Amino acid sequence: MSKAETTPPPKATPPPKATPPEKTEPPAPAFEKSYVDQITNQFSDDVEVEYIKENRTRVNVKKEKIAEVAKFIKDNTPFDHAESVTGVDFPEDKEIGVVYHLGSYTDDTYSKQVLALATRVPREENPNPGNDSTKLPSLRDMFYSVEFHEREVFEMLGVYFESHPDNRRLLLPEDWADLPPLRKDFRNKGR
Amino acid sequence: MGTATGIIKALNSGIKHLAVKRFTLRYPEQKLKFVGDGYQFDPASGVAIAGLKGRHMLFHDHCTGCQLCSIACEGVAEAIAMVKVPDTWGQNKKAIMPQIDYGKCVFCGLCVDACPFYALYMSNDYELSSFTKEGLIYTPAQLQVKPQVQQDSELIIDKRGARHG
Amino acid sequence: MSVIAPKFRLGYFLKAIFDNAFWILTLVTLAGIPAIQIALFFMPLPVIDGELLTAFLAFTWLFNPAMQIPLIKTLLYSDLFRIAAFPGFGFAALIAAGTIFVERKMLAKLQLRVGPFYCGKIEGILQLAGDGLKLISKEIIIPAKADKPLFWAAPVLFVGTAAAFVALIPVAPGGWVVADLDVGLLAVFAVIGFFPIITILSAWSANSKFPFIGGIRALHQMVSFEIPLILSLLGVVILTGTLNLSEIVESQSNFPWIIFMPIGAIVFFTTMLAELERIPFDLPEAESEIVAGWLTEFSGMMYGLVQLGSYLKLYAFAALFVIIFLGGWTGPVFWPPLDTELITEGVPIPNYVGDPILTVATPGLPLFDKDPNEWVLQEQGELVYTSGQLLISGVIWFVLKTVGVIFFILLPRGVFPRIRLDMLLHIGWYKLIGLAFVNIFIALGLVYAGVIGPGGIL
Amino acid sequence: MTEQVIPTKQMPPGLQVENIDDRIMTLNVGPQHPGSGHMRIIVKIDGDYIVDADPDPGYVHRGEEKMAESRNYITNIPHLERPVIHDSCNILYPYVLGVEDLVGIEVPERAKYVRVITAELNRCIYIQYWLAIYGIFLGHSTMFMWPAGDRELLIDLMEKITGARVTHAYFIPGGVRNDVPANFEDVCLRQVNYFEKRIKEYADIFYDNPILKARTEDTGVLSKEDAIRLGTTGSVLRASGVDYDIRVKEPYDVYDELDVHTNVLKAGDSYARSKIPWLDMLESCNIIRQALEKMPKSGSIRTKLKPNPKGGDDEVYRRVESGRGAAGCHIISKSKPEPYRLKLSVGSFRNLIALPYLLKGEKLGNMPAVYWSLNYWPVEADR
Repeated sequence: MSKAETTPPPKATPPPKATPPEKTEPPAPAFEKSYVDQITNQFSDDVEVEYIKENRTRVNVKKEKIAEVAKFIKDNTPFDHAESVTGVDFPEDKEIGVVYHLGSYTDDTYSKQVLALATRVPREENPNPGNDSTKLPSLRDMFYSVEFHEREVFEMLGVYFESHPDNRRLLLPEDWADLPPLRKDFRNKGR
Repeated sequence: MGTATGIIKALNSGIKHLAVKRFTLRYPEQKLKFVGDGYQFDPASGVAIAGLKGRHMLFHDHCTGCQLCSIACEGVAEAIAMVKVPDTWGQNKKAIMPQIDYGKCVFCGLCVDACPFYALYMSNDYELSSFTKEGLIYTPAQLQVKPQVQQDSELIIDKRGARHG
Repeated sequence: MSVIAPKFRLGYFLKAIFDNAFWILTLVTLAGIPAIQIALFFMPLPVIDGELLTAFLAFTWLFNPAMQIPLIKTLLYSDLFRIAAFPGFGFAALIAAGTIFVERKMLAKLQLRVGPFYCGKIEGILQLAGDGLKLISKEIIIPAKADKPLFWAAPVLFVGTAAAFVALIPVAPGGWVVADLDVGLLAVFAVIGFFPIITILSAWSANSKFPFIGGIRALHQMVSFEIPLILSLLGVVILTGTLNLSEIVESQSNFPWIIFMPIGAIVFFTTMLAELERIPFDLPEAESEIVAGWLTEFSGMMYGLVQLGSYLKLYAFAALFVIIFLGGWTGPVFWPPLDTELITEGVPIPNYVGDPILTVATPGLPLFDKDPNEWVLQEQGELVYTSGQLLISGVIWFVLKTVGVIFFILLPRGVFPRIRLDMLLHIGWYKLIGLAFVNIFIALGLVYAGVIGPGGIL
Repeated sequence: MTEQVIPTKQMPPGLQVENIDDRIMTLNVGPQHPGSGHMRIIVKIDGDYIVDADPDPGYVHRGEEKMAESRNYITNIPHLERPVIHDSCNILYPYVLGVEDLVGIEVPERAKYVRVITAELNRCIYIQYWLAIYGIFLGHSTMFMWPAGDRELLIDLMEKITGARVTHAYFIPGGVRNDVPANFEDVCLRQVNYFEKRIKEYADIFYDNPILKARTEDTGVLSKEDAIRLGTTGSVLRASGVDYDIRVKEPYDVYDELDVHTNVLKAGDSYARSKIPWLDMLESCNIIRQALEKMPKSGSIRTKLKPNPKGGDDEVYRRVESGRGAAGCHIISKSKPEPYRLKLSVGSFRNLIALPYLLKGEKLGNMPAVYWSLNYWPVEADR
């Protein structure tokens, strides 16, 4: 264990762009590839397959198309609920990523599969949650289960979900007046 | 009539348990017996031995003052501080040894895992309460003392239920 | 580690003590002694051995061994003793304290734990005293916007009403009851009717949400369960033809009414649980829903008083169950196991001078034995006391039966979950009232068939 | 309040939210309330009916996800079990599996079995605690004391294995931290058998109790379609008739070698939701016995990691079945000793979404029964 763990995450080394080039990987599993292909065939330009691993796939979508893609997934594939919504801050790219993990209860063959639907929104240096460009369409109409997750992402990273009817604080105290805490420029004390 | 039988069954079950042995461990009189001498490593094989994660024990003749325990604790509880000790041990060039604040320690045992010289063990002693905050800070000299623990009570399971004895 | 207060000075301490003593002495002299004298002026004083018992005489006799027993006996048969000590408040409070102890230990046993253990060395027998001390020493907090007079009055009224209920309960043969009314059962119903009013008043006066909901629930519960409670007792009234509780007991010298009216007993037991707010009917105090219901804002000894009142109420209800369905104090005499007549009246022995009467009253109970010469109150012609032995036997039977009933009141607490308000009202209005009517019809049928009742074959 | 996309349940007649402003009373149930746990539910009641319920978690939010970003993969372990200390093995499980995927190490066979046994023991410990609180929420004090006491059997066992009573910090990437003590199999079997006998006794006094059934049946009914749409998980989902258990559907470690039966009930009411965890405990005892039988009697229990393990430039999402449902862990790694972002997607948080939906139109007396039957752990949802 080095001292590195105690220092704040260094900014000097910018990580590669959001989608690292695919290395020499084993060929993608067929079943997973089939439903990802369904999506890519429909939205050829707007989606980008990041990886297809066993049981786990990830598709990056442009933020304008996210609602459309979600609607397509909801209607045409057995994915019926969202398990988790992760918001990730990428200060180097000036972007915030939002990853929806979709799963399926109804179809037994899909019960192992988790489809990660990822998108990115612009990030502002001085965030004003709700009133700046960090906005996304809400997926609540397609996947009702994202309701609280999206509220959490809103307060933790400042991503405003348009058409979400209940964009309030969830976990943070009502008088929180600092940065959204999961952004990288919000520092833990002493770290 | 299902309701009536259900009520009678529930009452019967309640009354039946009036005769079952009580499970409570009467703590100051009885003290639970633990496996082994506490969480520690076998120096020969380097494998951890199961045991209670209680108060630490420091072997002054093994400690080299390498601070690895302190570094391991930094990410967890920040309970371990390195303090100066009299320079009596040859292997400890810096003459520093860990001092543990049990007001902060969470007893995860990662410091024991981190110690490459098997100098830090955990013992069976869990009665650490003190009237002052300072009393919770154990100096290397205090950590050296092997705790005297009288733990004799065991879990007994027989026909009339489980109890401690 | 006890620490002396930092600004402690012995002079101030002594001055405070002297000040207090001065004011107490002054007040006692100026107000206390005149008040006692005025009270003594109006009080009818008993006559013992042909002498009027004055306060001075009482103090003198206290140290005279020959006069102590008559003095104590006079005290025993005075109204004050009956109200404060034996059949009244003190006896009930003792049983209530026992109930709390038994409840804790029994529930602990049922739940495989120990219960109070350390306080008082023997199985935590002094735990209740400790709890009482704690409650007394606690600060009484009144909500700022509460209706203060009502809020203060509620616990006191609660205890008072419970004590009034206790006063109606006869515990032993021969008029050992505070108020021996001809309409005893009606008086019981009247007293029970006060509880919901006190509850809703205290809930309203606290000016807080959770007590309010709790009070409304208590009102619902008590009002809707009072009707089956009254109806379930009517069967016994029909069979005995009296409302006097002592006479109801005496009517069961051969068999208790529970043999003929088990349905009435079940209905009464259920409604009793509801009136007492015990699990499974503890909705007004439902902890997980409305904090502590109408008790939420009470603190310190105010809460303690409400608890005392509710346990007095528990004793009174259990005693009422015993009196009406289980035959009260009737039962075999403990020792010697002979007929009652042998003890009370005795057998006249012929051929002896002066027609002596042989009784088998146990010696050693002179305090309770009938002695017409020294017994003043009998002259008023309203009270008839029996021998000490019958009294002891009656009280033991009564307490045994009451404790048995109390056990069954306590047991559901460990066995059943709380029910819901709509279920409660459904049970009260649909099932219990119906069953109570069935019970009344059974009683009427027995009367008209001529089995029991006035002029019946039994 | 807002409109629900899901059509709300039929209100009792005469109850419309709009026109009764002067009749409704707002109750703050929690965060310091005997019937709320560490969470506030803002309940609006009209008489005895709840017209609106708004859960307000966050009272014990500790920012575990933020803390994890500044600690390395090993020192995260004692922290990440803090959200559910009663289920600490299961909440660590997805994290440990994820880190193993990132770092790329294999776990010895014996360690896998030890993990399964401790995870199942921990599930029982958690459910007993949950059941105790469910009992006291319904006013059943015996059901508070019995599970809390019988839980001690397994805590004792866990203490023998891991050395701590609740916060075990036992799993580590690469295996478990120490071997089980000698003659562990016998002791474990004996205590688990007695434990199973004890929990079967709960049936008479609690689960078959007619008052409890009348109280909880047909309250807070969640249909199968709604359970899927709301994305509920664990016992809530299985009580609504969806056969989904990650131990069966996506077996991790050695669950595919064990015979795991999924308990499913169709009713979807509070009673079914409270019964599923109890059935799960019986199933857990079964699994522990199987695992004890199949466990290799000796062997390594830990693959040594490098001192400061680093993940690649990768992300991983692993999930396990915890006591409250699926526990997922999403780790994004940027070739550092610390995770770049760590997200815990926990069962409590996912089930919370059903609460306002279920409470609407219920009676106030049903609130604790419905709320706690969601198998909700406030601290875990707040993280």
